[in-house]
Amino acid sequence: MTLFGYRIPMMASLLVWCVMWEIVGRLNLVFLLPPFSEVLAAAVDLVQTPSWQKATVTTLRAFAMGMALSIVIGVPLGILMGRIKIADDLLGMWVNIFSSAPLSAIVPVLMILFGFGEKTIVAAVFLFAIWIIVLDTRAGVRHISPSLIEMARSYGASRPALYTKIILWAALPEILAGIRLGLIRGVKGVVIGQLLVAIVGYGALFETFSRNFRMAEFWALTIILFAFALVIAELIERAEAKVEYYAGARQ
Amino acid sequence: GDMRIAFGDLPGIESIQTLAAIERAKERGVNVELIVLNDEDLAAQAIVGGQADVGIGAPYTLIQKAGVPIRVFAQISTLRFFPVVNSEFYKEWKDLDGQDVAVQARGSGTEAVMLLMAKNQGIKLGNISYVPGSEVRRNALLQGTLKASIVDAANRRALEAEAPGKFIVLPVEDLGASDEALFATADYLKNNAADVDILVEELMKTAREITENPAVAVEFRNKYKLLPDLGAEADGEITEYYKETAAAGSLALNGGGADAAADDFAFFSLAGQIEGDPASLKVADFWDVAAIDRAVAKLGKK
Amino acid sequence: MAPSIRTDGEAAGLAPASSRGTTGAWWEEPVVLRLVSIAAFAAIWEVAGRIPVSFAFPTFSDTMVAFFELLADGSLASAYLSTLQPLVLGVVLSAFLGVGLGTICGLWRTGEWLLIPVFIVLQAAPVAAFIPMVTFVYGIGMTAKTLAVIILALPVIVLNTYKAVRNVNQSLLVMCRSFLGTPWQTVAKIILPDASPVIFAGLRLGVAAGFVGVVLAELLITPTGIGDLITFHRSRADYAEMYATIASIIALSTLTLVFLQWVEARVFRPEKRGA
Amino acid sequence: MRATALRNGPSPVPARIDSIVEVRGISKTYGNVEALRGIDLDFPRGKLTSLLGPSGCGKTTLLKIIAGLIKADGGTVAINGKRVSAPGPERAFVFQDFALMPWATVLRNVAFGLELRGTSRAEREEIARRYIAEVGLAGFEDKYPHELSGGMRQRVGLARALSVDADVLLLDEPFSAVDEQNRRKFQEDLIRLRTNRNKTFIFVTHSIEEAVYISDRIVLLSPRPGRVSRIIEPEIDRSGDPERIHRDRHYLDTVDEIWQGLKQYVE
Amino acid sequence: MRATALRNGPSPVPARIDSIVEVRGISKTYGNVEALRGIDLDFPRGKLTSLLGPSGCGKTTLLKIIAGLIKADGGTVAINGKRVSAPGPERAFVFQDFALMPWATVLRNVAFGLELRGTSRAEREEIARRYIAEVGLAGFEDKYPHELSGGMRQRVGLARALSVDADVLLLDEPFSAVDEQNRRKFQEDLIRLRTNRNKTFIFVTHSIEEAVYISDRIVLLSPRPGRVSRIIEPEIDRSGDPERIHRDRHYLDTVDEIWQGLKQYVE
Ligand SMILES: Nc1ncnc2c1ncn2[C@@H]1O[C@H](COP(=O)(O)OP(=O)(O)OP(=O)(O)O)[C@@H](O)[C@H]1O
Ligand SMILES: Nc1ncnc2c1ncn2[C@@H]1O[C@H](COP(=O)(O)OP(=O)(O)OP(=O)(O)O)[C@@H](O)[C@H]1O
Ligand SMILES: [Mg+2]
Ligand SMILES: [Mg+2]
Repeated sequence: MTLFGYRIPMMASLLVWCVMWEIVGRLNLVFLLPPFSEVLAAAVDLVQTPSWQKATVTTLRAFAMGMALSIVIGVPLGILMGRIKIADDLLGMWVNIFSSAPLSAIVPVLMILFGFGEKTIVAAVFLFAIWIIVLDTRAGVRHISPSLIEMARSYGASRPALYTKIILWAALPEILAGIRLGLIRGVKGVVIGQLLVAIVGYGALFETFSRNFRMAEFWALTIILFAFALVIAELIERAEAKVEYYAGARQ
Repeated sequence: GDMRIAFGDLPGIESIQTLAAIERAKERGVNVELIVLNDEDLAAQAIVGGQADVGIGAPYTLIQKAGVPIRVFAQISTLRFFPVVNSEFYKEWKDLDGQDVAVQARGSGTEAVMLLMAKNQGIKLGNISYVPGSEVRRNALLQGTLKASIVDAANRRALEAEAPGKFIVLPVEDLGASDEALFATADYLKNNAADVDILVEELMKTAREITENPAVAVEFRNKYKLLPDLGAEADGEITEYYKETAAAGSLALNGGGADAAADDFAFFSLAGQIEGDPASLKVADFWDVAAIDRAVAKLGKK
Repeated sequence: MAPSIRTDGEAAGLAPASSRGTTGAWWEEPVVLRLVSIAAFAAIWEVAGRIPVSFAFPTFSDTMVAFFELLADGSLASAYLSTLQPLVLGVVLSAFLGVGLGTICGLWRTGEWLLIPVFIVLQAAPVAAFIPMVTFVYGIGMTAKTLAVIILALPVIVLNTYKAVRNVNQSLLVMCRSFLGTPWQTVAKIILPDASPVIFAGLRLGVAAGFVGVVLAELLITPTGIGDLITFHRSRADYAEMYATIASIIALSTLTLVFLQWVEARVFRPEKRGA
Repeated sequence: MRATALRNGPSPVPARIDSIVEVRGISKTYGNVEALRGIDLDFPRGKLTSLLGPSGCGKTTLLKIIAGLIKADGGTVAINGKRVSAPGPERAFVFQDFALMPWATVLRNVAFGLELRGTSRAEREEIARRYIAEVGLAGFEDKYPHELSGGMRQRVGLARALSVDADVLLLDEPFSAVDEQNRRKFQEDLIRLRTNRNKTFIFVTHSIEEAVYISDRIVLLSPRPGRVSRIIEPEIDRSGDPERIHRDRHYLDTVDEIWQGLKQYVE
Repeated sequence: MRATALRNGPSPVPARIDSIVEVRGISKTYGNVEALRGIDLDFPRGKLTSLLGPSGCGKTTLLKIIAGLIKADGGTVAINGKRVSAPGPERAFVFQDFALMPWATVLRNVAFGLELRGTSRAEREEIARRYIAEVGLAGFEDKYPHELSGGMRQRVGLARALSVDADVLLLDEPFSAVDEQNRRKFQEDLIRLRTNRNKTFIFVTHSIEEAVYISDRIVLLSPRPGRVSRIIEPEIDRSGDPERIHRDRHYLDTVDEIWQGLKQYVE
């Protein structure tokens, strides 16, 4: 979009929406929607409260552990499925089912298996994030140009060298894309886990604020969470752009 | 020792008493970990599955059904719920015949109250929807998306304050049944009697202190920094709530026991949540009164 | 940044069963492997249920029995009748709205600038937190649940459609222009046909998201259909029934998606479009 | 001794030859890349003119400006004496990447130009069938592009351009995605086609042999910014067996000469 | 009258020429596609042999069997008299699509074969630099493949194959993704390279001109199932200016003759 000859970045339109929010809030049209400025003020206050800080630590820790687990397991699994047909045939079906199934229905089951503490939340993050990582890694490995692998073989690459010097690198753009999508899903997983099973961390804050109509805080928390999801996605996207720069020659 | 207590719902102002008792138990060396769950069922399930030690709720159905022996060991409060209808549509119980109502959850006390009243009034309710959170139902009533529901005291007052005259509170006979009680597995009660005793004593003490002077509820809140996310404005509501609750005498001063069990049997079997003739049900199958007996012996009966 | 918008789940398609040569050992047959895989899953479940992992974890066989009982007494059918209404309504509305909005955003720069970021945010954000709020405004009826479905399904559909329209094959556009196509002809004869496979894939993802939405609505707004079956049986400690219900919704969503993918493969023949 | 007519500088007096396309002072800059500078060219009616030059010298840009697909920054293009600045029915384009609609049959692809003009279905399909046969694809009417080889796809693209009955056919490296052996066959067909119909062809290619083999006139462009560096008219007799051309002295001389000129630009 | 030696049927008595690669009775079937049937061939040391044939006749398959990248269903391949069935250091492959690692610099790409062999970094980079210079890419060591044109990328592929110092270089249509003018330059370079070093080249191509232009020996394969249909040894003097070859009578005759033979297979 260009205006008076200047390029306006696309995300800038969110500012327009914020202004509209402010107007709607000030007109008091919807009681759920306090003015945006009030929400911002609430956000500033919120981040200073110990309960927000505690919730953030709880949530972040569960999120980080769940993500680490899903990357550590998901990437090798994806590579395995990309390279070995029988593994793909045996596991592919489940990966596909779980990647698009309404996993929220399973979340209450997790509790039975993992108890109530952090473990269930970690498991929820893992369950939400891993499948897309596996699928994208697998797709990345599948898309590696056969000639690149033949090239390595023809120059006498050993099996470990083939994996570490070629396959991992060649699939890196897709692996990163998978991780990015996985992160976004993981954020959803952590929130759904906290809302549906054990009411802790952000889930507890959301429930408290919405049940008690503390709308400014509710929206402030929402914005913080949305911003978090978008910022980490953006960071990974930066890394991806860098990788894709080197992979520019992939026709 | 360690004690994991499972809440079946997000703590609200009605939980001040319990939360204060827990804090005091902590002061006396019981290492309590609070687990807040989305649903009363989950709390009960957590006890059965051994993922928590003490649950809060009134799990009569589960006690009867689950293979694991679970016992209620102290009543916290008795039911105080208020069926509310939008006066534009309904005026009295009879009008609710065949109409849709919303209650807290399946198998909850709110559902039992509605079912019981319907039975007593000789009407049949239409669809029952489950909407967790009294606050949510209050708001849905205000928005007009619900026409008949049941809320707790705090939200009834809020309804009256926000839309005077718009809602009618339908009369309910005194129920006397448990709203919230503490429960645990028989094994746990046997093996952790000391911890359980401390908790039960503190619960009784807070109940007695609040009933004597409802204003201490706010003091508890400030002292133990309870419910920090509700902001300072909640203090007024808390005072009001406990004034009313104390006046109605719904906080259990002696931890319930056999009398409470008998009331519960009558209520929950009428509501269809436990099977069998109330008279033939044995207290020992549902309750373990040892802890309250010891506490009453120590603190005296009120 | 516009054309590089990636949408969640772009790789999340269920990979179509690969066709292979006629020769091969039995264990190379995809059908056999699939059955082996299912059997292994059931066996693990059965064993875990028998240990048992938890008293609340039924065996596979108990769950299957419970499933058929639920099926026989009609409770599953009536639950789905209630659950599927907001789902179908929400998905259909999202489909029309989403394809329309996506096409507009793909063709019209100002629309793109104004709307796409909103959908990107909605898509990336954990909107589950938001669903309880819907209850405040729209109560607990169909409207609220339909809205929950739309909140989840719409962004995927809009973004896929938008992406498809934006990334339409440029040389076909130029071709159409060089043969004197009018703007309307360009949209109707080139852009929409060229974008249709991606749009359809977006609709499929939208259906998947709709299932997520309706499950969340059942669990977070009010349990009426399968959510009610789940909570009811949980409150009665009938865990086999609870699991049967959970498994049935996942199976239903999977079957729906497989069916849509089959339709997609039939209609659009993706492997041949690269031409 | 040399059998080719070489000219430099401005184009000849228009009256002398019958030019169907006249390009005057065309220039084009992309951002800060000056792609074309002051191009003056005339394309004689009924002849095949090739544009040849190193990669990136602006051949495609010039062809698309003539087609009306790109706006020039300055200068004019006239077809049959009339200024044009948008695509028109008197020009038809054959695309390097074929630009076939993968969801349409060969028949519909070929008839697409007519479909856009609103010709009735029966009529346009009849015309399309005729041209499909002419490019040697009779029997493939109901196939889809993915069922054809690269060479066959490009024949579809050619049939589509022929079917709208334009005077000028613009071809942008039509053979670059076609394999060697098919390409050779296709070139022979093109020579035949051109002698049979009175069409004007403007042809972009990278291949010197190809240009010399099929062109009446070769326009050599210099590297960025593209300017006309030379115009060569290989005087090769194409009336007989097309295969003889490859051994024609003039053919070989011209190829060599152009190669010597272009070699310096190759990396 | 004809200056080319044409032979049919079985390969010559091995003793007569010094064959570095001997292929005996190779056959290969993919699923139910019979790609190759009973191929017997000898590749003389220090010569450039081209494999030529219609599309899909099994040229790539044969080359990859020689490289040890594909297992044959029957028959043997011997290099320097030793049977081989896997890739080995005495053969190096140049890929049609270059097969460069996009994440690695030109230098690392060229040194990759040595890296896999465990050569020390300093040593392999020194060798790589030498070959980079030899293929005319000095100064591009730190560029990434996507910063190079197609022709330059293929030079990287060639440098990589040269740097492992294999006796036999296997090239699968190395120029098909390189534009015409660069291709021509590249062919000239290859001729020069071959005369300077004593390497054996096996070269797959679609282009008759290219094959005749650069080969000592051309093996014509028949369409599926691929068999050796003819072996042609164009006796063209390549000692002088490579450009002269294009006008050589023998060159032109051979091209024509092969074209007449292959034409029937073109669609
Ligand atoms: N859309 C564009 N934006 C910016 N630069 C462009 C664009 N199109 C072409 N160019 C630049 O203009 C110059 C001429 O491009 P053009 O495609 O006309 O060359 P060409 O002679 O057809 O090249 P080739 O032989 O590679 O097809 C090139 O340097 C190219 O990079
Ligand atoms: N992996 C494979 N699986 C099945 N069939 C194959 C495979 N590779 C090649 N073929 C078939 O074997 C035949 C020979 O293939 P090959 O690639 O060797 O031919 P080619 O002569 O190199 O063709 P081109 O000139 O198109 O490169 C073809 O018909 C091809 O379809
Ligand atoms: Mg071009
Ligand atoms: Mg090949």
